[in-house]
Amino acid sequence: MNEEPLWTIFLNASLVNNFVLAYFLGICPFLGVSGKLATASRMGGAVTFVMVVSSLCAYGIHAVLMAIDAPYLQLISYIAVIASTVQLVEMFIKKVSPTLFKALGIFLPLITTNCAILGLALFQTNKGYNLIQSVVYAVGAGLGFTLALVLMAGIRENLALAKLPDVVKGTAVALMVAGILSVGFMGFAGLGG
Amino acid sequence: MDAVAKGDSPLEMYRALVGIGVVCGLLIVSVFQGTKPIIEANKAAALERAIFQVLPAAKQSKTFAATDDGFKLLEGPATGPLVFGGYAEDGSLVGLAIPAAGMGYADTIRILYGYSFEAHAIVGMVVLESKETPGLGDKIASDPGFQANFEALDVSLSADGSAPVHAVAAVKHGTKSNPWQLDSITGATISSKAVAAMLRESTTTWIPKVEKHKADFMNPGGAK
Amino acid sequence: MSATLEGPTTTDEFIKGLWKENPVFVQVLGMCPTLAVTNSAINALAMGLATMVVLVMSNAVISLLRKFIPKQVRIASYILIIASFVTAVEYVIQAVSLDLHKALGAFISLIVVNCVILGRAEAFASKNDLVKSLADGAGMGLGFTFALFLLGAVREVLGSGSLFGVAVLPASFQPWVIMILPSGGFFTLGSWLLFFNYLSKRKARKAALATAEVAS
Amino acid sequence: MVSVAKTLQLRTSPHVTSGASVDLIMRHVVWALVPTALFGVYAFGLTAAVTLSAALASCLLAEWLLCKWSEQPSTLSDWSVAVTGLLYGLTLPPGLPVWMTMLGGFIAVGLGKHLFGGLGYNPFNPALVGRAVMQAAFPVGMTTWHAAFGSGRFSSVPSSLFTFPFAAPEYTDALTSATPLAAWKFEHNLAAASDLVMGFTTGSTGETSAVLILLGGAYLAARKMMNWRIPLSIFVTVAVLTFALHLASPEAYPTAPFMLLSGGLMLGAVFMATDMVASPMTTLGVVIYGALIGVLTVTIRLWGGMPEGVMYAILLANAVAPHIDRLVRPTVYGTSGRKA
Amino acid sequence: MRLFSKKTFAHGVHPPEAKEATAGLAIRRFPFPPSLTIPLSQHIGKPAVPVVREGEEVIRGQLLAEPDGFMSVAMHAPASGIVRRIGLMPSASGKMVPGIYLEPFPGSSQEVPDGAGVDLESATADEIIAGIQAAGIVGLGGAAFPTHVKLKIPEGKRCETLIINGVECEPFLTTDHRVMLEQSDDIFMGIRYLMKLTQAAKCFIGIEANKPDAAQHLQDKLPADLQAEVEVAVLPVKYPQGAEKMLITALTGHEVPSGGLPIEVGAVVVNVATTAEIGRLLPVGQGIQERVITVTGPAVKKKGNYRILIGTPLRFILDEVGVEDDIARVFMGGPMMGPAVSSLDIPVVKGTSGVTAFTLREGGDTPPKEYPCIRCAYCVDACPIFLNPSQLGLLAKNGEFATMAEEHHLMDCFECGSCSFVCPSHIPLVQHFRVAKAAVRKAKAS
Repeated sequence: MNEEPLWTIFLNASLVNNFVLAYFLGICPFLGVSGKLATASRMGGAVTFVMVVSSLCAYGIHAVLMAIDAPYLQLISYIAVIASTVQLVEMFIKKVSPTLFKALGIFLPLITTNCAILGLALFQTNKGYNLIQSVVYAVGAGLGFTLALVLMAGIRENLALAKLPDVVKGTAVALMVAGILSVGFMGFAGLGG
Repeated sequence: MDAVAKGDSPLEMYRALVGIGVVCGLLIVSVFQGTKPIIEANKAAALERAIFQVLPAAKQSKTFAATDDGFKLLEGPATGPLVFGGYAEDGSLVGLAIPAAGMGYADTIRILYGYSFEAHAIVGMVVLESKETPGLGDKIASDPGFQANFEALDVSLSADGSAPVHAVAAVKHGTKSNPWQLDSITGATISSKAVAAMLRESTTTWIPKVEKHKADFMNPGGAK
Repeated sequence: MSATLEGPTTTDEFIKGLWKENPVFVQVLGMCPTLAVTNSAINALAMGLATMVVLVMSNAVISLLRKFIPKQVRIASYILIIASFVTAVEYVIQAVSLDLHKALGAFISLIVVNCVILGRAEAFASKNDLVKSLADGAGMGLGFTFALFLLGAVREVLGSGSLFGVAVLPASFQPWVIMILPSGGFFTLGSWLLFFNYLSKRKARKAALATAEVAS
Repeated sequence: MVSVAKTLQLRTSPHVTSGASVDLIMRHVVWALVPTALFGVYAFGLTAAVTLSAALASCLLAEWLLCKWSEQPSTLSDWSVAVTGLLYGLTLPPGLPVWMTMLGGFIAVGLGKHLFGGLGYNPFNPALVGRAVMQAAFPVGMTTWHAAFGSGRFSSVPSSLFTFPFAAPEYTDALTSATPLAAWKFEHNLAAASDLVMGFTTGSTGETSAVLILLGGAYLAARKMMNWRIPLSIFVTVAVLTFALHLASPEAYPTAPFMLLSGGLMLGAVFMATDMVASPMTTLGVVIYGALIGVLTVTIRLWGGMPEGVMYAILLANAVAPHIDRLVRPTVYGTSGRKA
Repeated sequence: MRLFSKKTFAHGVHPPEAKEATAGLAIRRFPFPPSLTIPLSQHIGKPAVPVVREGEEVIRGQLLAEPDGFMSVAMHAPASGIVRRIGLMPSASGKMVPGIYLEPFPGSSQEVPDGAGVDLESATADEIIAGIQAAGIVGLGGAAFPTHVKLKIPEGKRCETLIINGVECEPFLTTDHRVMLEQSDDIFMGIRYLMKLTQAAKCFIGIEANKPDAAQHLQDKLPADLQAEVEVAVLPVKYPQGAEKMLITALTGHEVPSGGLPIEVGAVVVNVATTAEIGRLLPVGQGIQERVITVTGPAVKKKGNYRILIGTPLRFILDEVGVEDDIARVFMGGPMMGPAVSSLDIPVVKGTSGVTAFTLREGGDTPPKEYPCIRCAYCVDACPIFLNPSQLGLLAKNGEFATMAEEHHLMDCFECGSCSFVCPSHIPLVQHFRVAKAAVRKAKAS
């Protein structure tokens, strides 16, 4: 049972406890796909979509598991269902937009093993959200992820033209920027409280 | 190319997946069954520790579920809001431990507070879960000055028994002048206020109800 | 140099994960637990060990079953195996210490999606025998644990003035709260990477200087 | 006979320049900050002088060391680090231990600037990076304010100032005081607008006197060394939003003048948000950027957990700036399709 | 007359005008040099083909080289003399180019015989165009684009507006200013030819407000037959208003489409000095032998507006006017767009509107220190075609030429130098863009 209002859930998932900048979920795509803005925003969209789908899946699975009293199957069933969902999304994108599929390339399969997706499913279960709350939570988390990714991509595109010191290049500078962004997002603390 | 040839047979794929599934299932279920009693004992002990902490005089505890017309000793899985009765060694009622939750600085804070029927006051508070800023907001759990607020936090009901006379409220550090006020922690005003807010809300809902059905807790055995 | 002709030994497989192919510092994998639970040394160590257990066990099982698992369903099988071990480990941790379980939170479950584990299963265990896979898992796991410990130690010492909960700095020390906050995780890992970059750059430069001297 | 052939210099056109130069701009920003800094010293006494000097010194030292370490020619002469140091110092609460001030100075210049390749490449305002990290690292120290105009402020300093490096400072509550924003947020006390304008309030060293900050800003704007559209856009956004909210619920929300004049809004809007490197380039872009800062500031102040949000608002807007520049590109001549 | 119109283009800069030293000085004939070097390509397009042999004696105004196709113009002998050599000669670009070495006869009267004139009343449009090409006329404002080419109105297009460009926004230069004051009759004659040729309904003479005397003079002298169509328009002073596109926008409000010609918005722009040459040369059937050049700059002692033979080497010019001892830099044209020369053996050509010389005092011993771009956006506010020079500069430094052209409209840059002029970091932006444009063109060609 959780009676948090929807807008609190949304703000919490997207800004206050941003999945990437506060929970460190989805760091791999955050570091990997944030080099180019166009790719980043598409990845964000894909993740948001997968999150909503996973959230619905997780809600259903949880209800079933509660009914048959088998909580120990939670992790396995979440993983299995989410993985197959992503597979479907992948096929869908491949069919609908080959260019998008090409742009995301190796990252789509990575969404399967993206901790942000599984994390979302686990968190919503832990927090005891109902169906609507879960979906709002998923949308918030997805948009928050996209926001972090897109902000990062904008900065990294500019840094690509900068003369970075040798030792800083690559992941190190991305992490430092993420740290500063994370500090910036602390400004949202307490929102929706 | 051996693997490819092998994989061409759907039978082999099913055999492999089912085989792995069975092994994994066995593993999980056995671990789950093996650890279940220990985990439950751990959880019960942790809860009891928390109850005894907020009701210092209590030596035993019982779990009650709220119903529309009072409180029932909990049997089986929890269905609604729970409160916990704390009893002295001789079985006399010491007070109730009531959970509360609310949005803090970073995420939901969950607390448990002890209510004494005798003192009409909150006599203890522990933080069950918080992600408040370490070293600052998380002092709500540890700061002795803040914890001192809960030695006797007045929540006595108004004459008609509908709500506490004075709502619990946080005030700036060092300016507490009434027994229903919370002396905030310097630098952690948000977290202090969050605790005050969830206590205010929880006491307004629960204190009138538990006072009304005080008898339900007096003789839990009789409720059976 | 004759060793290279014979291929890496079991010991080599173990050692490489510690440093040369360290999953965190070199391959930059498994970032999310790396950053999320390293705000204290004990959490970091527990997480590292839990991951290592899963890594070793899953490597072992996958290596044993590698001939039995058809190619098409191998990823699904790996995930199934890993998820089972993670679930098991989660219950064990819960039985050992509720507090630790609470501190690590959902991140224990998230070991499942740690790219290091699936990565080793796919890249190594599915192609090598049991002993080598065990060595690889243990090496990578130790390397992962070591990296997590480095992060956790720095963050706990600066952020709380203690290590494994024991005060190591004078009581008057002013803790740097940021170190236990999320941003501190980013900064600490970023700084370690900077440090290692610096070391390798310096090494490269020294090597270049040495060759230049030999040449001249 | 002309005998000039061998001394003829070959440069590319144009051969005349407007006379503007980076060091000149930075120097004037420093001059524009001087009145604010002097008022800070007047209001908070020796403490402020020590804090400002420590901030400046640590930034200069960090710049020098980092240039030396990375084997680059020293960039002290472009004056940009002086701007960073001074701004950073002005955002600190007087009485912050010197060791914290200096640590933050190193972070501002190291993390905020040199990590990204130095002047011109910093995605965030370096002074604010330093301050934000300090705020996260030492929340108590950074929110312990000393009352302005204390007697004896020119003869003594609070003991916290010279805390032993890395040790926790000890504050005596008698000395500290609440900022107008905190007073409003937590006690619902509204400071007088006149005090806010003149700077007779508690706060960071340089944020108290609105009138002097605006004076410095006006000077820079007149010299075209600062884009006045940014502060204007921030002020208008904050004023409109607060006015509407106050109208809707005078109990819950403060007045527009209070929101404009209190806290770091003035200093932030005039001197931090206008950091050329981290702000957008087009006119429409800076207006959007300013509006974003305004909205974020109001949001954080009124509904967030903290009394002040200008710093976070600017940092976040800095992160958005590249996108604004990408989205709001002026139509290149001859590409709009309008012919008639 | 439209005095002090508010109409102008957006953005732009205000460099110091520095025209007062020569604006009041009447045009004077410059002495003939002992030798002339005449490049065969003084225009954009194919070089002219020589029709004389080495050792041949020529008389002033005689055809030296004929146009090679439509995108080319004729070249005439600037002086009577002997063709010494036909071969490579130095040019302002630094490269060696084909040219004709001509040694004027010292004792010659240097009379120019008349040729077959183009009769204004009877000539067709094509005959006027042929006449202009035969006279070797190119844009004298500096671009040196063959004038007849831009006057050839393409099928299906119509010229609504003829614009005579008397803006002369380049600092230091007063050539057009003096031509307007002293050659108004030639200008009006030129306009008659151009109006007839283009069939334009309207003609503007665009003049910046810093030349009120020229505007007044042209207004006063405006002949009765032109008063209905011709309007003298005074524009606010702003650089680079003299650029064709900017002037069209300032006067008509239309924007020439990216990559397109002015005729797409129904306009044709001709420089005022070019117009004067058309009016002067066409009736008598002569070719260009000389032009008005402002010789100026702080390093020049006898500054002035001189009528100088095409092909006169810079060394001779500077010798005649005298220079300061610390002369350091010499530009062909003004300081905003004029390229610096590395050698004084380079001759002035048809497109040379000025020779400017700086001493060490202007701009110092070394170029100003270059800082990193601080994204101050001064250049964004200066660029008359709304590019983002800052971003382009960063891209150029990283060698991203293709991106510059594809995403940032690099090829629209016409190198006016406004961005470099305002840049507080002293980044040679225009130079970066020249290099980038050359690279893009090369990539496209291959």
